[in-house]
Amino acid sequence: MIEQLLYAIEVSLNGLMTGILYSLVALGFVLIFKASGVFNYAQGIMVLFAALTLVGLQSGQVPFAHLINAIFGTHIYNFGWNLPAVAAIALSAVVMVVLAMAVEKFILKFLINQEPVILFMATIGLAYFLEGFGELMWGGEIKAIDLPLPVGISDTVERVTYDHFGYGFFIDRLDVAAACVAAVLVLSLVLFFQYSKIGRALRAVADDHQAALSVGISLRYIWVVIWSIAGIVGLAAGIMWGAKSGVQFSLSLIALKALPVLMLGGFTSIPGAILGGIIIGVGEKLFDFFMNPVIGGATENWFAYVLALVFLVFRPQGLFGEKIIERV
Amino acid sequence: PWLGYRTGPFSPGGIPTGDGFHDYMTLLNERDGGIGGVRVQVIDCETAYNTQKGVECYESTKGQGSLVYQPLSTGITYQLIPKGTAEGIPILSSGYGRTAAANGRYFPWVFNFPAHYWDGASIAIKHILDLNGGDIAGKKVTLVHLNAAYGREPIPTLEELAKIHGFEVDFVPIDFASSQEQKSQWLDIRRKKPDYILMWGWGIMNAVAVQEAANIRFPLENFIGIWWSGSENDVLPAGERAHGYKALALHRPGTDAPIFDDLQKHVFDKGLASGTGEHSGTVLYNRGAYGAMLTAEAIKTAQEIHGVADITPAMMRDGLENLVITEEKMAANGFPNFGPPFAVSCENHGGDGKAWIQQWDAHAKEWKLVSDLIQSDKELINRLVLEDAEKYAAENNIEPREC
Amino acid sequence: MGDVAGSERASMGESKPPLMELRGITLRFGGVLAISDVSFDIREGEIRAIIGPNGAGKSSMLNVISGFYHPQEGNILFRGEVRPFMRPHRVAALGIARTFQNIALFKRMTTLDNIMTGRMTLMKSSFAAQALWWGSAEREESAHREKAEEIIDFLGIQAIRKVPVGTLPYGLQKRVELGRALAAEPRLLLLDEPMAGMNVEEKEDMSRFILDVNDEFGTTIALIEHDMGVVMDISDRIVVMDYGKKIGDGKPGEIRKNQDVIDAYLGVPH
Amino acid sequence: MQDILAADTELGREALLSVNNIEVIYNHVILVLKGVSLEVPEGGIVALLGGNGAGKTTTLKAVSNLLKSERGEVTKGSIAYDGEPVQNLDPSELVRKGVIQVMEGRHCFEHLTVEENLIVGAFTRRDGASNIARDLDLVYSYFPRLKDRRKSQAGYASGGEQQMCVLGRALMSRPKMILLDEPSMGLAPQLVEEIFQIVRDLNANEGVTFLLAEQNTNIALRYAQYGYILESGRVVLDGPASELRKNPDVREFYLGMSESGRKSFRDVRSYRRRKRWLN
Amino acid sequence: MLYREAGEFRTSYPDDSQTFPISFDKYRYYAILAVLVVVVPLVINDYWANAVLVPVLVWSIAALGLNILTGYCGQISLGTGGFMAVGAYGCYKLMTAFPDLNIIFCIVLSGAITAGVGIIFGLPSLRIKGFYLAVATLAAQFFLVWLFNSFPWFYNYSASGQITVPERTVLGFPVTGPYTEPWAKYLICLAFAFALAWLARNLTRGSVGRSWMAIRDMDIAAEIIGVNPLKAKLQAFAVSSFFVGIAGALFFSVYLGAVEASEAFGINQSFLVLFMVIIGGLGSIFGSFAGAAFIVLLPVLLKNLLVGKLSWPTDIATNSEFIIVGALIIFFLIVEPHGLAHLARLFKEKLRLWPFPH
Ligand SMILES: Nc1ncnc2c1ncn2[C@@H]1O[C@H](COP(=O)(O)OP(=O)(O)OP(=O)(O)O)[C@@H](O)[C@H]1O
Ligand SMILES: Nc1ncnc2c1ncn2[C@@H]1O[C@H](COP(=O)(O)OP(=O)(O)OP(=O)(O)O)[C@@H](O)[C@H]1O
Ligand SMILES: [Mg+2]
Ligand SMILES: [Mg+2]
Repeated sequence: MIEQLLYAIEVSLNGLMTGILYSLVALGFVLIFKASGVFNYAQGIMVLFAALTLVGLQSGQVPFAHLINAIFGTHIYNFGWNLPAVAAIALSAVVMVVLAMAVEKFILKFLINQEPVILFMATIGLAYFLEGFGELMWGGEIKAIDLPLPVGISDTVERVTYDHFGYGFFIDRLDVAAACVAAVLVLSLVLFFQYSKIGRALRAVADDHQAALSVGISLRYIWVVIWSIAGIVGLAAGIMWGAKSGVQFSLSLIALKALPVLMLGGFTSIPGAILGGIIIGVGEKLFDFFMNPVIGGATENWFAYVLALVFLVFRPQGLFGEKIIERV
Repeated sequence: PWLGYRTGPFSPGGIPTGDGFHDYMTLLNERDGGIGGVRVQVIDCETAYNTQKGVECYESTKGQGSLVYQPLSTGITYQLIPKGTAEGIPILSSGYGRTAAANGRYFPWVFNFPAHYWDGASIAIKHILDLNGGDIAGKKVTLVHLNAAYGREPIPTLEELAKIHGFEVDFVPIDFASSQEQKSQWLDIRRKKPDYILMWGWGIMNAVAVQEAANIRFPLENFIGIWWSGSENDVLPAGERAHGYKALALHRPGTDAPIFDDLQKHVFDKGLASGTGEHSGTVLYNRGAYGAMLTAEAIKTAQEIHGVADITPAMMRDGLENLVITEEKMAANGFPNFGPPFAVSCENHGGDGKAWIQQWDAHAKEWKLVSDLIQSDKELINRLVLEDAEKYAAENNIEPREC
Repeated sequence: MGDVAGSERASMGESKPPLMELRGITLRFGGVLAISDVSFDIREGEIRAIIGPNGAGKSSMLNVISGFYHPQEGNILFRGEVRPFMRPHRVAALGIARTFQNIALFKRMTTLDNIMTGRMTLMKSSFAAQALWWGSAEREESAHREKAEEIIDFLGIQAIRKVPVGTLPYGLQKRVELGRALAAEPRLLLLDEPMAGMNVEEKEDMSRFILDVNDEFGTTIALIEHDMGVVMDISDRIVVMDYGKKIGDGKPGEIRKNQDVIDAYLGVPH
Repeated sequence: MQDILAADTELGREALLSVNNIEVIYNHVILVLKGVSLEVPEGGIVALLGGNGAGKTTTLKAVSNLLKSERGEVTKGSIAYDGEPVQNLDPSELVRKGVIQVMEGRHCFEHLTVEENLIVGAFTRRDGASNIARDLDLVYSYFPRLKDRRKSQAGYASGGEQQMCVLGRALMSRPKMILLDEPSMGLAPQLVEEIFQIVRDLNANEGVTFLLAEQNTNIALRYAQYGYILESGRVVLDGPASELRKNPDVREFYLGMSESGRKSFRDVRSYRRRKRWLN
Repeated sequence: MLYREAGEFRTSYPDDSQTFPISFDKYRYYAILAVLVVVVPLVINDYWANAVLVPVLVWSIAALGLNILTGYCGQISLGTGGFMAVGAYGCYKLMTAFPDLNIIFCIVLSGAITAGVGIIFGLPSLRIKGFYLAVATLAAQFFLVWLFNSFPWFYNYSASGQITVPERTVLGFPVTGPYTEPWAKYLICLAFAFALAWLARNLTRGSVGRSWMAIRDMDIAAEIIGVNPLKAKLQAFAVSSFFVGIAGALFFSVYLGAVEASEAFGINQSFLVLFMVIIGGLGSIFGSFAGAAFIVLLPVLLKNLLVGKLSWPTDIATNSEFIIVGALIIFFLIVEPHGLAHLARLFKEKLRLWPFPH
């Protein structure tokens, strides 16, 4: 029995960590939604794209190698360099900023003041585009990210807890790292939104594009800023998830795990994303733990959504989301 | 036609396999001027592992004189089985697809030699038996599988085997959509402490599973994947920690076989490689090349039987049905001792059901064969295959043909 | 001059029983007291104006009547009976229609469709009949269409019949909204600032519509308006609110002399 | 045209804004403005009058470049502010140049509090927090009602409160020129008077220029110096406010005066009448 | 002056609410219909049926269904794939449980079952709105697919969890199974598409349709006007799911013949249908067809062009396909956010004005 309980605790702890990883992806969604009312479906692909870029740059891959080779009949694949991680990360961040600018210049600029669903569709179009573009640029093979993480964390945790409780808790070292990254990101973003002039302007844009324009907020500038930040957050998420499973197409599917987090926490709340992530993470692990014997496994896929759905019925704007204003 | 996938979530698996297949066919064209004097044309169609695209591919290519379809996806194979059967075009799903198709009486147009999933399950259990001196009563075996047709294939066999050998078996399904995050499953496994884990996974699921297994410090030498869960893609992301992971092997890994010299000379050096060329020697590349060799042999057999060089799909089927792969043939093709020798017959479309076990050496970054060829429990398997084939026939009003 | 006409009509309405009575309505939003203990009645057939400074709680009052807000205290009597808690669409079915302060038209629907939607509560043909568009559904649609066209003619908006209302200029939208409310053939019509954003000419037209509806169909009207000229001219009785409280109630003549009202709202005598 | 140039030279002022024969098309097919020209002298108050759908809002949006976001475009003509063409500027750049528009229809930022709405109004300002705080107090002194509601979300404010909020927000940017679209809509009578008082004060004390579209012709013509009357996308009449007030058509249709003084709304009979200038 | 409206006079309201008030439209429409029913079956071959026409028709039905929910009633749903799965599995269970039941009834009944499931998942829409609802409908998507995947009863305990269609006939001609003639496949899909489009048209022109649109445009106001939001939304969910369920049933039984829930009815399908609806035009029946045709045919076309004609390597071609489709979607949204249907309308408008603009 006590064994069971300890196991449940372990499960929850791991859920907590995974939840934080989810929120890392959810953050990107929240940022863009909060700041411009756009539900950015392409966030998942942006995570993938960022990670692909990072690995590609780091290992000196030639972008569009397949295309170039197909056209010119050449055989170049690699520049043959190996960038240090920091430089590669910085360069990838720059790429994400360039991407943000392109998105603004070629898409968003033309869609000012459109209905949210149209903007949403445009981001799906973008997702398609990036999906093809990313693979064309970096190829569809799987690539590994090597994070220089201290190896001992998991062991230490397990040993220490074993000494204390007679049951060794297992925690993935990656998760610990991710939790730290997430904490730093969230803290800085919350501060940014709360205390900067731009933060307030961003929220204004989300409410009413036209009115924001009329008070002199440059939508284009705001969009570049916020998409850049979301891109960089995506990069962080990409590094963490990429380290877990290798960088390849499936990485973008992680967005689907972030959506219920988003729902639960509220589309507009950064702390909500974190808390939502934790609730979902812990919830789905525990649910699987209790229900697996009853209805079989693989429930994680829908459980998060159903949990969020039930939750929303009672609180339609999510945990910390801005209240939906209903007035006539 | 080769209905492969170089895009989408499974591209890391599809690319090397496709490269291997194409490169070998290119080799035949370049070196030998084709098969029996006829150049081989591989019609490539991108499915992205998606059934609808698969159907579109089938329809758009079947008019182009297609001899045999290699759908490279269990889902698409299922689609094509009735179509191919109705239209008389053979389907070759080597090591995947519908297991029951091994019975040629009920599935005259479908082939899945040299071994199929149920063979795989049996071989894995055999291996475990070998490790334990033949007695695994009371041991716990867990199957981690993709929650899809493919992943569920071995379940009936394992259940049967469990009854026979008295071990406990337990199933952990993983949905593809959540295969990036398998923590709860692995914590569960960690708690249940199975003695052995088998895996039927594909794509990213494998890589994550190997990592998670290493995370919970499951002894990886007791973790055995099917041949689709045993490529470099699946172990490289875990780095050093993947050391010791085992998988079934339909054929040898590595570039030792003489064929690779020919490939280098006639294909890579001429700049005709279908991919980067850097995959050659990897498990999936070799699978592609090996599959191409089997296909080419079947074509040769067909040419011999009918005495014409330009064969039709129906002749191709005869070739497949009378295919006999011997050690000599493999050696002559540059694949000495590369795969198991086997023979296909009108009744048996599934080959002999033999495979090796390979193990990952993370330090050398290579797969190594660690067993002899293991023969599956053919008696049991054939019975199961027959049952399933009969069920299929009953549902679809199919009369088995006489052999 | 308007005064005389007003009192004349008011005496006409006085004999009628109240159609709706509000008793001790109190409405709070968190800490904000939007309406505090307000009582008044609306008599059958009269034009009842509600005026007051911005934020006094006028619109909230209409929302209470149409069931969108539920007051914490107080009763609403409709035709002498206490109205139980009701969802707004049930209230609409009682014959209470309204327009909104911030136009709430169905933007992507055409004028005609908007007006037909107003008749929603009157249309009865079954789902199945509509799906197959058999006899009854088509007949009913045509019958209601005829009524809708009458309203369109009445309001003079034939030209925009098939135009999506989202892009119409403000004043026309107001008119369509009135049409939508009229289409329900309401017993009680609630109008929230029907003449905001109109010039004098258009206000004259709108007044005319309101008076005609009142005369021809005998519809009872409650109206909020900031244009004192209009209010004083066309209403029979006026309620004045300030900071959620009622500070005056009476005929136009009385209201314009009421010192409280002058201080709180009118500024100068009108 | 002649008049206004004359008037300008008389006053010795430059035209701050000049709109030259513009045509506006929505959605590529709906032609709304059919050649509108007008000029606003520096430090002037110019009123734009006209019935529903005449194109007042469209004209203002054309000036402030907000048309693009409504799928409208200026297809002909030109607009110059301070002597420079401004058609291709981003609306925000225009705000930086000192032109701000108060949109019709109470476009508040619903989820922001009233106070945040006002502060966002000062987004383009670079002159320090203390100045902004001072202006905030000024706006509150104009609209005490806003001060009461400062901490509540603008989406929940009453119609009039939202209108005040939007006006206050525009004032917060310290503009050189304000395009006011129906400022008096939905405001209580004494507030309407106050707003125009504020307009006059700002104009007199700070030299702010106003172009206002207003339905309340009566009050608009009392405060404005010059007026344009728009009908179906064309300027049909323009002149100094005092002259317009005397024009019999304006008197009848915009001020509601008949020969015998003000009519009661109760006595109006016919709905649709023709205006003499259309014949 | 090819296209004219002048000289068209309507003297009664029923005439005015006709589907095609302009007679030129009506004749053109009859002509197209005649070609579709008579000419196409004569010339159709396997490729055209299986890769082009049948998918377009099946997807059109799904798009029509989603358009009712999203385009008319304003509730964005990403659960379409899940509902299609309900239709498919419902149809499979009916076909195998009642082998003598005509396939047409099976399909219609599976639509009805899906409608029931749709109502259940529609219930939260009373509280949850906008994107929150969109994401919430994913719960249906994932849950339903999981359900069909996890309980062997749904796939009759087949070894792999695939369901394979048995052969069924209509009037003696097989319409499902491997021996179906292409024209039979095509005609049965066409019949369903036509009947359902007609149904959708009827529902959207009467008071039911108006109550949906009112909810879409402004739900609070609609309720105050007298629209019962519960009823309207659930009706929309039910009708939409009915359509989608039929699409799923056809998708499985006529089009593919064998499916597996997680692969054939995954989230991608849900997005695909949403695409069709938005590209085609929200709130437009014609748009549903146009959108489906666009989304289904564009990749096929591109593939034929890039791989077939230009002989690009398949991976580059596929990636370019994604790039092109993505870019085109964005392009269309920028040029005309209201979809192909609106574009067609604008074109007509211009045609009407031609040669004298304005
Ligand atoms: N849903 C709500 N939540 C919070 N406060 C509200 C809500 N509705 C109204 N209020 C507040 O109640 C007060 C009364 O608002 P109401 O809209 O009734 O005013 P009003 O008299 O119509 O004013 P106006 O003439 O400006 O339209 C306002 O201060 C408003 O902010
Ligand atoms: N976004 C739009 N798309 C299409 N037509 C539009 C759009 N906006 C306005 N219009 C049309 O342009 C014309 C002028 O509208 P505008 O809003 O400029 O009038 P207005 O003079 O401001 O009227 P009001 O006094 O009612 O505000 C109207 O006929 C209107 O239908
Ligand atoms: Mg109000
Ligand atoms: Mg206007």
